[in-house]
Amino acid sequence: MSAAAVHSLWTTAADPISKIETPKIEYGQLSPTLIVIGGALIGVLIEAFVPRKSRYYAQAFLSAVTLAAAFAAVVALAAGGYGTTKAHIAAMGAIAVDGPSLFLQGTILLAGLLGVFTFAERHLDPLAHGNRVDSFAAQAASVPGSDSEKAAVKAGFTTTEAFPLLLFAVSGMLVFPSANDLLTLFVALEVFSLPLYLLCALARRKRLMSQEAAVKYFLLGAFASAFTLFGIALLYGYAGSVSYATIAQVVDGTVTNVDPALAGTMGNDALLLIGAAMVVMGLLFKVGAVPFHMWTPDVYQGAPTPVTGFMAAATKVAAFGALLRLLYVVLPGMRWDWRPVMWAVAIVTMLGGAIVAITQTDIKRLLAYSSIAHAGFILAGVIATSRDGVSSVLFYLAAYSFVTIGAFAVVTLVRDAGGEATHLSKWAGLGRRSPLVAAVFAVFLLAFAGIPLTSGFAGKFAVFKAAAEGGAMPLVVIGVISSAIAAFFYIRVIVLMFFSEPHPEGPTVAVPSALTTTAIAVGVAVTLVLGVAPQYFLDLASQAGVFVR
Amino acid sequence: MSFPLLTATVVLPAVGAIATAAVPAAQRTAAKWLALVVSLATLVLAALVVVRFEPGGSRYQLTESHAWIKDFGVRYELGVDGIAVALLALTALLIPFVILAGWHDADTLETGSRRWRPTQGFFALILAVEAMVILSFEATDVFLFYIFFEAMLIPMYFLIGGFGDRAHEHGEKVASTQRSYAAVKFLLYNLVGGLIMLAAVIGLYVQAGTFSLPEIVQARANGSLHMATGTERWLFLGFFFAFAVKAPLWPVHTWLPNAMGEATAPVAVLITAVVDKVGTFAMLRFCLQLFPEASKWATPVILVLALISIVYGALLAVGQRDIKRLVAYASISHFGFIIMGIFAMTSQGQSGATLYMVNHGISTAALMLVAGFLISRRGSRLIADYGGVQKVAPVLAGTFLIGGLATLSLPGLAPFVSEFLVLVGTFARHPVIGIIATFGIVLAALYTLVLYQRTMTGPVKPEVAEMPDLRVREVLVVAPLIVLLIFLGVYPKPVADIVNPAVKQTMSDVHQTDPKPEVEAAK
Amino acid sequence: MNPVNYLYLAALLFTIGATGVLIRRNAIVVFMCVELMLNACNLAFVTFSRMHGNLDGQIIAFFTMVVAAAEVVVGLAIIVSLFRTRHSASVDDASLMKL
Amino acid sequence: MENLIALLIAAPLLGAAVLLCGGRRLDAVGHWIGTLLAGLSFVFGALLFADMLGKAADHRTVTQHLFSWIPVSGFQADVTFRLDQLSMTFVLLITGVGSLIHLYSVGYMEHDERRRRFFGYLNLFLAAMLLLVLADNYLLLYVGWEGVGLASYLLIGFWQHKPSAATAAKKAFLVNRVGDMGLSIAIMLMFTTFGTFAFGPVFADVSGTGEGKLTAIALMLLLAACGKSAQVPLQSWLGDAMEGPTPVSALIHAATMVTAGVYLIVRSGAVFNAAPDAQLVVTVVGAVTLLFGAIVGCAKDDIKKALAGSTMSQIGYMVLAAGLGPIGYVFAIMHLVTHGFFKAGLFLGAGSVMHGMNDEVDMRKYGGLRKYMPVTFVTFGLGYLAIIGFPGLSGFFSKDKIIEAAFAKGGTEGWILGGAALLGAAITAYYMTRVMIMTFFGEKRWQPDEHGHEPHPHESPKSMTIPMIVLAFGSVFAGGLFSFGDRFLHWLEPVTGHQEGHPPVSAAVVTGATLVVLLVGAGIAYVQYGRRPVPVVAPRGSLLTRAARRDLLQDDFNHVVLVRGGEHLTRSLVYMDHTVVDGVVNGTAASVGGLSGRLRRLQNGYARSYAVSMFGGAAVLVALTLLMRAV
Repeated sequence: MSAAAVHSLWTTAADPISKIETPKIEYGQLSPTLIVIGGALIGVLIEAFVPRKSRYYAQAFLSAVTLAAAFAAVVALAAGGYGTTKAHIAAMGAIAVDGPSLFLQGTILLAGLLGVFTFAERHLDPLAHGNRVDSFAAQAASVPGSDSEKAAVKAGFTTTEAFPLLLFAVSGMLVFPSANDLLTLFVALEVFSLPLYLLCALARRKRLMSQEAAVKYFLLGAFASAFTLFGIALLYGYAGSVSYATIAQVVDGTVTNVDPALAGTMGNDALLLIGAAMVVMGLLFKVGAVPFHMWTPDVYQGAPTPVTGFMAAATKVAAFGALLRLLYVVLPGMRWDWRPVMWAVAIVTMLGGAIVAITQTDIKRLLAYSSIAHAGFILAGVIATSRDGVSSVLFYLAAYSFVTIGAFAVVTLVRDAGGEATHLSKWAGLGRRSPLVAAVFAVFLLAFAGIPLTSGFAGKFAVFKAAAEGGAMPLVVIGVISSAIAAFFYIRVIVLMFFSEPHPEGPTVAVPSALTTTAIAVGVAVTLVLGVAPQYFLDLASQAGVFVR
Repeated sequence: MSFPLLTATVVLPAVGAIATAAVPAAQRTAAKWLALVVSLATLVLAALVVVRFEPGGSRYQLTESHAWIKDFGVRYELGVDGIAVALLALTALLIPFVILAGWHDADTLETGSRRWRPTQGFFALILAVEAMVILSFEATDVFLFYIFFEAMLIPMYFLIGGFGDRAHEHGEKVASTQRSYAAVKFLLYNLVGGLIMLAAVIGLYVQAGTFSLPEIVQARANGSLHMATGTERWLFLGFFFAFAVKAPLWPVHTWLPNAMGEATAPVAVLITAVVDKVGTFAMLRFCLQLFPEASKWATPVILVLALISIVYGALLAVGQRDIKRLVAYASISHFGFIIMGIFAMTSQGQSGATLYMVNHGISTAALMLVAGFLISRRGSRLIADYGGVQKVAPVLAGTFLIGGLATLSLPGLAPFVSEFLVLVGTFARHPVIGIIATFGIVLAALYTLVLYQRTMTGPVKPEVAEMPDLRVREVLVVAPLIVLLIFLGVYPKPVADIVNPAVKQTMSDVHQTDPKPEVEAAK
Repeated sequence: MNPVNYLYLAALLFTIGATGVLIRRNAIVVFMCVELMLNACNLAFVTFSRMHGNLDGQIIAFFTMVVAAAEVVVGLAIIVSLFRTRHSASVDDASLMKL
Repeated sequence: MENLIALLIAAPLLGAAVLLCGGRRLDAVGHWIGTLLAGLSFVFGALLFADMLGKAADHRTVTQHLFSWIPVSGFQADVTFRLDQLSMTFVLLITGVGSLIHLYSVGYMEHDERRRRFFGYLNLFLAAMLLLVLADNYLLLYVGWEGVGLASYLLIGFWQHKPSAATAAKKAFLVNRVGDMGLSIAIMLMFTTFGTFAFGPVFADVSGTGEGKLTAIALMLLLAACGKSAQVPLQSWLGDAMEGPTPVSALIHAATMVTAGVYLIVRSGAVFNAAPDAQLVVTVVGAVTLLFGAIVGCAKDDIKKALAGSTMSQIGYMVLAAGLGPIGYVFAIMHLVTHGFFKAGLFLGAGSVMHGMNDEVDMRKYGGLRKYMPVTFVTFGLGYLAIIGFPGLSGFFSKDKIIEAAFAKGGTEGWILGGAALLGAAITAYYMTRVMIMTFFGEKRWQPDEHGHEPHPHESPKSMTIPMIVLAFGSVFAGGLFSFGDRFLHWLEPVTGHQEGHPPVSAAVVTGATLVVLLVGAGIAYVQYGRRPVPVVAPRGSLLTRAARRDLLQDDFNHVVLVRGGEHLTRSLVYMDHTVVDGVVNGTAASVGGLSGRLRRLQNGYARSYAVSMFGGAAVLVALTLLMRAV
């Protein structure tokens, strides 16, 4: 081996390295994310310096304001035309500011805002030693049932860290769908995952389940992100860059930088295909598609219900956003490779979610499986690979997230001695005891089932239509079949609530404060509006349906 | 633009439903009256539609068209042809009677709680159903139709499952389980049908690029829209399946006996006389006009299925022990006739089928409502629990008999006209099927008279000895229906004149002409 | 020496890590296996960076380390709290929720 | 003038409406209203008759178009009435006899609290029957056809509290429905063949149509006729129909409704003439039925059932005649009219007897009643002589003509049919004599009923006897009136057409033979019942007798084959609907549920197994992607 060769093992020649110029950041266009991150940091400071009694109010107020402000920023950007004409890539190619990003960021922010409302609800649990309590553990560190926990409860501790955590998660979610290179994608992934892992562990009641959920979510999540990362590595190896644009060009064959060393050893496409598959797998894990769905039921069940609601809504939005961008911007060149795979995934996801849901007995698990089935429906729209496909998915995500948050918010209301009464048998006769809550929940269920005049139907129709136009008619047929199966268990819950005799010692329906009420009301309103007059939002979605590359 | 009459016929009951639901728990009687008034007002509007409608005028009249969901190519398009007008009138006509007959149906559910308001709910739901059914008759946009075709399931579902018949030999517990079973069965059957149709609706859009029925029909006529044979057949099947479930056609009929058996009589009437008509109506309007070739292709099978429904339904009616289930199976037999008439592809058959929808609505309403009054008196649905009622309640028995005679389509009563037209129309093209179908009239006589004999004649059963005769409210419900039955039996011309032009249109859409009589053919 | 071998090594490490996740019970060990996978990724990045002659891969490697560190913080917190509650770090004991 | 036609129907229809909707407040006068309106309609009939007589023989047909009934492209049904000699004959018979029987019922139903309703039904019947005979097209005729069916259903089952009555009514309606099937199929055939079903056009187009089609139409019409006129094989209902009040039996099940079948055949003569095969079948049906009815009539001890059998057989004669074509039509109608008189008379007589005997119907419990109820005896006796065809009385002329015509059919068929007719005449004489003797002669055989009431036979009130007397006059003179100078023939000929039949042997011989067999039949009866006492309890009797008592086992056949079979069929179908049709659906649901239950197990709560599925999934994903590129 020559000296140069040996030398080249641990040093590289300097001259080929282009010097790194100082990055140029368009702060204005990144403002939504920056605002949220700022808010989160302030939240941390509040935890450090504000006296315990007033932390709750400070945090709740701060997060609400932050998210509202961020949303305002998004609206401003959209109004400024960044969603359409001025769409471009910011932050040295790291972040894409375009229609989908803005639309999804807006959705995520609203979801987060409603999430904050549900987080901040303190009227449901009975007073603990005269202190109002929310659904988070008094002190996450204290062992369940231990004296320290009792002491913490007595002292009226509450885990107000939940709010900054939520903000961090939101910030990650904002970046995730607008990430324009794989590195940013990965970092964003972790940024919004880690806080969620923690939030899962913070339940006040049923803490064992909560912690278990956290562990499962964390381990599996980490496992998945490892795959993603490896995929990213392979793609990097394939294209020599992690920026979407470059990879796309390489995939299209407009740019070829085949390293002779690589060419000699393995076919580039192997790298591309394996890498793409692994990255996609990481995203499918987040959206909870079969067979990467198995964490969903357990985590949804174990996590504090407000967290579940937020997670179910926002995570899906962010993950699907990222998936869309990946498939539409990076890999359109190889769609003949991934479309059949996605077909398979969509089919098993739709059917699997719907079928397993039939025999569920816990309302939260039921909703978890239904969310899996819905992931399948959305995938059908993703597969369309058309502009309609994008906008239909965007619309579906918006519609779905509001229904989900609303539904889980209702779940928090139905309580008995052990906290939330999530076992279905306890919901019997709810319609007799409090018709309004039951009716609202029925609306959400019908929306999930995709009954006309609800947002669920509009969304489902949009994605199926896009899929059919994309030539995926069989997928549509399987879709309607699985919606028929799914309809069965939604109906079952309605029957339970309205037609079966209430238990004498059945659960009571807590009267929520304005916060949860708002969350639910908004959910219902959006569900009905998007169901009856969706045109405006469809326009929005279709305007937003163009990626920048 | 003129006053949107058709929209009014929908909005009025819809608003009425909301208003009724909003009535506070204390004033439940007020809610009843409100619902009744609204339904009557709707009837007036419907009458206006009938008056404004010119038979032999343009294909669709009183049309309205507004943009709705551009992205889905959906418009809010209303318009009525003769067939729609007839059914619109029928619906608007029956609802007041349904409300009046169901005056006390929800009372048993009242718990006195301030939150729980079953009475308001009951009548609000009925009005909601009316609004949706009327809209689905008026919609000339496939998607608009589909939406309400599906949406009407929800109020019906609550009406069946929530307000079922308290009269049950095994007591309330069993009753409630059977009721929710019936409701779920009803919903799932129709939902599955509807979802299959959804796929077809989407497929249609992919093919046509629009949902407007007139546009599609025209495009198909002038050849600018060509469908591959296979595609057209698949789409046709998707649509037809949904309508066949709704109609219901053998073998997807089994939800009807459960639903009608468990629901209260007025709701049962709502199901079979109003909601199910949407299915047969849609076959006539959508299946035939959108997919003429496929309709012709499927005709033989459908005719056979219809034939099976006729005979099978009648035979099962004979075998029933439960009055309401008996009427349900009778209805299945009648729906067989309607579908047979539609797919006979003759103007007699189709006019007959349309008249049949109207007449069957009225006759079944009469029979079922009287049966309901009977059941509410004795508290049992079992035929065996009755006997000799004729002696203690002659008026009830008399009206029951007339309803029965209408069901067996006795000449002079409305159903005869339509049934005979259907038979003739079918016979003209498919003699064998026509002849076999005529056996239906014997079986109809069998189950009706057996029912009458077992319940009304013979020695008086002690349980019914104290049975009161019809009250004023009940007579008010039944008498007009009977008058109508006789009038339409003697002078059906007004309805026929409204229906015929539309049928002629449909026939030409399907490129069909009546077979010529042999004598003329010979000449 | 052909840098591709490093890729093979990376793949091997990744597989070992994945296998560990699948077969080991102790949450800590499972977690370490995940870390191993991440390191495998890093190795791959660096190798590719070397092959392509640009620095992106190496930069990414640094990012990855940071992320991994963050993950450790969160992960350990969760695992420890679980351990304190159950006095066991076995992932198989944590199976309250099923079906 | 022809505007009266509608009124003809309107009057009784109005009566029915008023009486049935009127409610209790009309109970006092209801029966008189009914009778009045029936009479009114008779008056209209008479006026029209007078008017018709004024016109020339072949310009007597008048039609009245009321309104277009069912207008559907190509299918035009109008409400149009046609009054010609044929329908005129029926109008007079129906309204005349009908009015008399209304009058009779006033007395007969006196003690029934639902008398108003009874008259309502009677009026309804009149209206329907008139519609039947006045209709100008088959569909309208169909309305009347089922209308009389309904009236008959209501009246047979008038005493609904008696299960037997209710069952009989249902049976009558069902059997008739089978016939109606024939009628509706016939109408459909006409529509597809001629494009119309109005009398005029159809008969006009018959010439240009294939015989096969016409035969089919004719046979379907025959089926209808069998149902309505209780001809074999659809005769089973008539016997049970006697459950109805006697006036009903007299009016509907003797004089008018049951003869509608004959009317239908004669009216459709043009079709039948063009379908000889069908005509043959008609004659056979007639011949079989006339023997069947006669034999059944011999065995019955229930006076009304005996008379019912006789009715069946007499209508058999008419059908036979109608089947003979132009040589028979007129005589069929003529016999129909005369039979209307004497059979109605006989039934009213029977009713009067029952009225006097606490509604006892078993002739074995009568005997020697001539002393107690002379008027009834005389009128009944005259009717008896008329029906057996005693020379000079109505039956003699009409029946004799039919027998001649039967022989005149010619060939073996002629001999067979003629023979059957002759034999029938003999049997008629036999069973009528039997009835006569068992009822009015011999020693009294009645005993107290289970309540110990000894019946006190007495003559019936005027309102009942007067109609009987009037009808007796009819039974005596009608025949002669019609026959001298062939009045009736000339009257009907323009409608039915006529051709002189030429029996192989001279008419005189036939007449002689008829008288001989008549004497033989009557003689045997006298020997059996007049010379020796009649046992109160019926002897077991020969196999034939026992079979005849059970309507020659016809009902048993129906019961075993139709009723039992039907029950089995429906029961198995109900079961199938539950298990198979529903089962498939529920099965699918269950299997999905089962699948769900099995898939659920995969969610076993172990994080590591979740990881496995993810790993496997990733592997599959990668493999698939590579595979896609490979292929």
